[in-house]
Amino acid sequence: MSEAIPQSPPRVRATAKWPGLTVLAVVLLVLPFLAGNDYHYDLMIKIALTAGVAVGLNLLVGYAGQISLGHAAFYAAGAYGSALLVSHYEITPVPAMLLAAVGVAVLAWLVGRPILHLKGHYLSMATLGLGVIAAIVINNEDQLTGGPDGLTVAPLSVFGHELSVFGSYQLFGLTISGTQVWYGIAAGFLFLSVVFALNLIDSPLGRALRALHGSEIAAQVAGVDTAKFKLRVFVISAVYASLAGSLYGYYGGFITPNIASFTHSIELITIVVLGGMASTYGVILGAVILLLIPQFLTGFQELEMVLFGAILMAVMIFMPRGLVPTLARRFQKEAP
Amino acid sequence: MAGSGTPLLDLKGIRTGYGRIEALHGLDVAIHPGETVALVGANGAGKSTLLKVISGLQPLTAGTVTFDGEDLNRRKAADRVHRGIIQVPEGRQVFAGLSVEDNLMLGAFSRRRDKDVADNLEAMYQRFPILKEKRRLHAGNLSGGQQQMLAMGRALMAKPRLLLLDEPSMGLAPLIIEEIFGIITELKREGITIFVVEQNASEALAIADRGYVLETGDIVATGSGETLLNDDSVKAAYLGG
Amino acid sequence: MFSEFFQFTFSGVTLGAIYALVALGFTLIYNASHVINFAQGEFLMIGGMGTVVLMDAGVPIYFAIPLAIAMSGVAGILLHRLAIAPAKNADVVTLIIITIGASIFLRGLAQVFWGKEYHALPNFSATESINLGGAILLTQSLWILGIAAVLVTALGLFFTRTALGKALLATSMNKDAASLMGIKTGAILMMAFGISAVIGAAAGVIVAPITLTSYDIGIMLGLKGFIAAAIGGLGSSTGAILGGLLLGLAEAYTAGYISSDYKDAVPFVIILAILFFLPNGLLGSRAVERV
Amino acid sequence: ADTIRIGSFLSVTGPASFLGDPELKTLELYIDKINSSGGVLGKKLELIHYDDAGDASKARTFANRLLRQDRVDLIVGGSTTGATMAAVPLIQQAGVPFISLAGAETITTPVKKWVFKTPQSDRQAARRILMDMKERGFTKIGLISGTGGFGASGRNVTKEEAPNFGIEIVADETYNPKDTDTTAQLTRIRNTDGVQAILNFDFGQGPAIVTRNYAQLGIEQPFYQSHGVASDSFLELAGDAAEGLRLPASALLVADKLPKSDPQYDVLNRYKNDYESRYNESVSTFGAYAYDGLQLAVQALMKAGSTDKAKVRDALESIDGAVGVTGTYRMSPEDHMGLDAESFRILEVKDGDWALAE
Amino acid sequence: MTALLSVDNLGKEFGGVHAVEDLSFQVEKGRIHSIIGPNGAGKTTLFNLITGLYQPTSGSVHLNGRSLAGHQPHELAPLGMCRTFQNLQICMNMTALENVMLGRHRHLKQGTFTSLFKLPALRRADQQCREECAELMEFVGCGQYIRHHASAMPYGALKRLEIARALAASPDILLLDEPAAGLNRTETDALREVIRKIADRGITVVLVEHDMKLVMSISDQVLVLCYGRKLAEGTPEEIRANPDVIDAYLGNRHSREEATA
Ligand SMILES: Nc1ncnc2c1ncn2[C@@H]1O[C@H](COP(=O)(O)OP(=O)(O)OP(=O)(O)O)[C@@H](O)[C@H]1O
Ligand SMILES: Nc1ncnc2c1ncn2[C@@H]1O[C@H](COP(=O)(O)OP(=O)(O)OP(=O)(O)O)[C@@H](O)[C@H]1O
Ligand SMILES: [Mg+2]
Ligand SMILES: [Mg+2]
Repeated sequence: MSEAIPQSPPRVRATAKWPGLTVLAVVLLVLPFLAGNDYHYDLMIKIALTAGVAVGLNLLVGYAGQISLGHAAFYAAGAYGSALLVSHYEITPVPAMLLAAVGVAVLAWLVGRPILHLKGHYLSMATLGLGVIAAIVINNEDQLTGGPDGLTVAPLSVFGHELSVFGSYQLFGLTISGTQVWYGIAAGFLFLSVVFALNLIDSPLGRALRALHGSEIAAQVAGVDTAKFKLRVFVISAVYASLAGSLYGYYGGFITPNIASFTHSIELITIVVLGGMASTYGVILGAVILLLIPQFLTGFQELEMVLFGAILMAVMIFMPRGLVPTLARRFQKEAP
Repeated sequence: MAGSGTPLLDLKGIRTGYGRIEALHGLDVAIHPGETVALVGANGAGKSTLLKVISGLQPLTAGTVTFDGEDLNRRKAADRVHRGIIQVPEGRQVFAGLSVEDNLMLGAFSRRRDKDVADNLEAMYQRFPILKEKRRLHAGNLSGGQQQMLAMGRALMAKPRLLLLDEPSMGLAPLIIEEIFGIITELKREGITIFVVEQNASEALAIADRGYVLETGDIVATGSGETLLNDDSVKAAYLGG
Repeated sequence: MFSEFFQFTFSGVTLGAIYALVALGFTLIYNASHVINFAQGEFLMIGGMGTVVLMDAGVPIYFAIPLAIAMSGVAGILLHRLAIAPAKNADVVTLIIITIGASIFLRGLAQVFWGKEYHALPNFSATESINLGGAILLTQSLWILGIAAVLVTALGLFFTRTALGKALLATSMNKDAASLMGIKTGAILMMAFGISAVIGAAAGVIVAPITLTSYDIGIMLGLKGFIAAAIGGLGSSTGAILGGLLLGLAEAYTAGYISSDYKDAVPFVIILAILFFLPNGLLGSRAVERV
Repeated sequence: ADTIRIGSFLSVTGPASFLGDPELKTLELYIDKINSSGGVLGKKLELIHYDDAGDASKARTFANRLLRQDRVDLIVGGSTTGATMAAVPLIQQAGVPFISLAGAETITTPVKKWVFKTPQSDRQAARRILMDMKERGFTKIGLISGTGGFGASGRNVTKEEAPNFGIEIVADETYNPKDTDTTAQLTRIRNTDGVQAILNFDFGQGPAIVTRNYAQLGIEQPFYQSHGVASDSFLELAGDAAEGLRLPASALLVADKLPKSDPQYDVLNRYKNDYESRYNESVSTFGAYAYDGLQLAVQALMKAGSTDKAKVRDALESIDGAVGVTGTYRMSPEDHMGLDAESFRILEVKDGDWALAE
Repeated sequence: MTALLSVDNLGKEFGGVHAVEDLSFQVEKGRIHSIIGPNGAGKTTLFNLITGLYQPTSGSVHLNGRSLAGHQPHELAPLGMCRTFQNLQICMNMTALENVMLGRHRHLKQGTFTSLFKLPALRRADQQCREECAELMEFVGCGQYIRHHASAMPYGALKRLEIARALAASPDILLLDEPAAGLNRTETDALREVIRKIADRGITVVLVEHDMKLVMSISDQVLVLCYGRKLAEGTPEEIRANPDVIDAYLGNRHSREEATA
């Protein structure tokens, strides 16, 4: 206290990121060797894309503490946007995807401005409303979107080469199936998502975001323009969703309004909470688990829903902070 | 004063902590009926933690809490209130969204069926006229000091047997501090047992029968208020130059 | 012309009263814990489906209804005991996800044991509808409105006039401080879940003659109820009723006067507009936070 | 392989469960029956089924799983148009014969190499209804439809076909499949000048609510429903309100009232008896789509003499005159559905039961 | 000397209650200016008005001759004003050090792309900020909590953490709302030194405090509020001797005690 022993300021350093990233990279590289068939790849691709969205959503929900129950709308906007740009304006898929992302960013900016001053459940409510409106528009504008029956999406093509999941390609002398190429794309997307998210969190910007969660007033008097920062992270997370949505569309070749539904938004937020709010690796695990559970449950037929609900509850009850943070804590506790 | 006989509150070997960090390292504290005991210590010494232990808000890793001969370890916080252990918590903790009057009435929740609650309320208003003036206001809109008065009033509504005060004078104007110490003295006269944590150590020790000095989770000194007031090391650490 | 307007109004009020009843259930649990209980819709389902199943088993309707409602009350208490209480110290979002899990679980159970078909319950009154100025008002709507009015008054009194009601509010504001007042916070929460389940089930029974009922009826009604509660201002029972009516009328007038294609979008536009001007809904209390 | 693997994804739960549930039951029932009488081509049939819960993207996932992990020989499934269409691109790429149980015309028009279907298309249903309206002399009608896949598609084809029958749609309203009240829309239709009849095109519980609202409002114009509600459970839900309404449906609902000479008489009654004795619930025309789908698949397998996918596909395409519950199938390279509008009979609700309308 | 902060005829009403009424005063550069008054006198409300958390019902506030009317709270840090709170405003989801680093917010680059790619310049600046903030924590006397999570700190340390955070913004004027609440005498004495050092750095300090020993021993000027109005203003000696102030606030015993202290 007053007679604090004079000491040189302690060496304080930011925690290193490379160990986590290395593990992620290794896992992503090893997984293909464990894949037994194309269906496994299919699952991994979907998990990677969904995890990417969740990593982005986590920036908004886990770090900045702003709940969105309408994020599926941005995912769908990315998917439909790029699909329509390709089919209606003959833009090639990759630029279409980027254009869609820009469009979604503008959209998120426009809608985010008025609603982000809402707090807590009212914000959830407003985002939910936007999500529902988006789903209704997609459903009703069937001339453009195919309505409830869905829309066929052109496959991804680079310099005119189409990438079909059933095709096979020569790469560096190796024969690689289309599915494997797609796995590479999805894994790459996820990896970059994580790198960017980690960079962001560990920057002054990220600190300001977390401060929004902790105490908005404290952030304000420190000079953080809270409205602007909320809007920024909202846009960033929307762009994550948009890109993943575009990729999903190209990969699946078919999209329906279901991807914009409230259920999908709930699924995304569940992934974030399940994996662990404010834990980037946690939400990846959350995506893995939430998408894998149904696969194991298909054998139970009728009981699938019962079991899924029970598992979801059990995980949240026993790991209220989410998987990774709870496990990390337990691990620390046991360590000497 | 009462120094012998069975203590009203008896803490033995209290250990507790947050996560892996232990905050209290096996304390023994005994408070006899009618005593006023002060607890002093630096920031982070564990004073609030100890009070939380007594109220049942902080789980123990070892030790026992005995109140009036009954082992309280298995009793939940609410049950302890019904036995008369009332705390004015650190940082006021008023129910921000409820009116001042509702806050006071909730203070009497444990004896809400008693007939004299309304009278007590009136008495409380007399004691803190400002609360009467503001009785319809949301407690969260009170000034800091007004909230502190409300927290005190709320606790008194419960008719405590053992009153735990965590820094009751915090944020109060000098005149009101006098008032609060006046109330403590009055309660003491009424025979209520009081355990008070105060940063205003000289005042607290002056009205206390006994005092404990807590340092990073251990009791390092104990004795009558007067002895501690004159103890040089206590002086240096808590009473200032 | 006027008859058309009346018709839309009746239809809107009926819908609105249904939403309002659901919203009331949300209000109670929200006030006790700040949790949005996404399983609230399932309580409606248990009420409606429970009655149907019991009646199929030969129980007369007069017993079937209270039994089904009691069943739902038990489900509410179990939900608290088995899922909410064990997750102590979990934050609100986690609890919300637990209620989502619970809703899936309950729906799954209903589907396995009670089947997937839709069912209709008979009207409560013999006459089905009344002709008023050329417009048709369902007698069942009157039942719904009446019961909604009774429930909202009762809940309103509970929160403003009873010590228990205040204790419930205090619990959500500051759990530790509430237990320092001698409030058994666990029991309070359990009570909130129980009563809310009973209200939900009662709503489920009285709306079933209009909406039909099935194992998945709770999804949509639950969602609409949440929306109504938020428009009205979370935590306010009068607000829940207002919000419900507003939502119902908005839907009916949009369908009637504007476009049935965008009928479902318009209420959301209205909601966004309301929240834009009243960030805490119509009657929601402003968050009291001083620095 | 020692079994013939039949893959299926159906909406056994969720909003379309009234389709998927009887479909799955029918498949299980007849696969058991076929296996106990020796199987097909000397092999047992093995059913690999997933529940898509009415979610098209789940359907796609499961189709993927059937194709890539389970490597099925053919697929009979897809309760809804959305689920079917979500799976079609994958199935086309993988090249596996697929018999869909969903209604919309888009499934087989334009013809897709590997895709077949058993229910009549919604266009044919619309035609059949409009035909009946024309016969009764209606020229102006009101239309109310759900915004789900089935309703939206039905609305489109009805609007396209109406002029061909000299009928004008003067009121056109929609509702959300989960809506609990449609009186506002019906009031608008009723108050539109000159409406002579009203058609509700949708499936699920929506039409039951529309029917009840129709009766509550005391609307007098004749009322039509689509084949989407052709089941006894609709009658239960709609109750008295359904009295007098008409709809196009397969003859299954009036199987016992058909003359014995009817070419479908045997098939219809056999299916009805099999199903009702096994499951102790009444048959629905939707389960029949699965019956027909499975029978077509078996016929094609036998005709092809192997499970070779291309051969089975060719055999399917050449089926000519297979009598099913829904109708008599005549496939061709131009028509992968094989039924005509006449396979629909117009039924009317009389005294709370189905009857053939005259 | 020119007035750094100037409050003119300021008023704030809450549904009929005048929390602050027709208040005018000036704070000169480099001074320690204390504001005292009974509970509910309007001191915190005054701070909230000055820092833009409340909009005044009447009157104006000028900082360096510039009107603060209509300013958002976040616009004040860049103008050189920072504050602490009577009811703590700490980000409990961050570490103690990060809370302090938040204070430096306005001095660091926040570009979206710079952050996404984490350019080396940003990394270096952040590391430097980290070290400076650790030093600040030592300076205010909560150095032992540098590695702690904010939620694991005792109340008294959090109060100091807020001061460190405010200092991190390198303000020209610092508003402290009851910084000594929850500190014992010895700790208050240490705090006094901290405030002195802050003032020595040329930072103007506006101090709201009920600890008279602290107030009287370091203030250059004292303003007394009562029911939202100015009751008295002057040097500590003048205030201590003012009978109105003794009546309304200090009480007899205290004034005697302080006079002899
Ligand atoms: N929620 C918590 N999580 C982790 N550690 C905590 C928590 N609360 C307190 N501590 C730690 O426990 C120790 C004792 O804290 P406590 O609040 O009891 O101190 P105190 O004596 O009341 O201090 P003060 O005078 O500041 O109120 C401190 O070292 C503190 O860091
Ligand atoms: N939102 C509000 N609505 C109604 N009254 C309010 C509101 N905010 C503050 N007040 C009243 O204004 C008065 C001034 O409060 P303020 O917090 O400024 O006092 P203070 O001087 O800081 O007191 P303390 O020394 O106790 O902290 C108090 O009487 C308080 O009840
Ligand atoms: Mg303390
Ligand atoms: Mg104050």
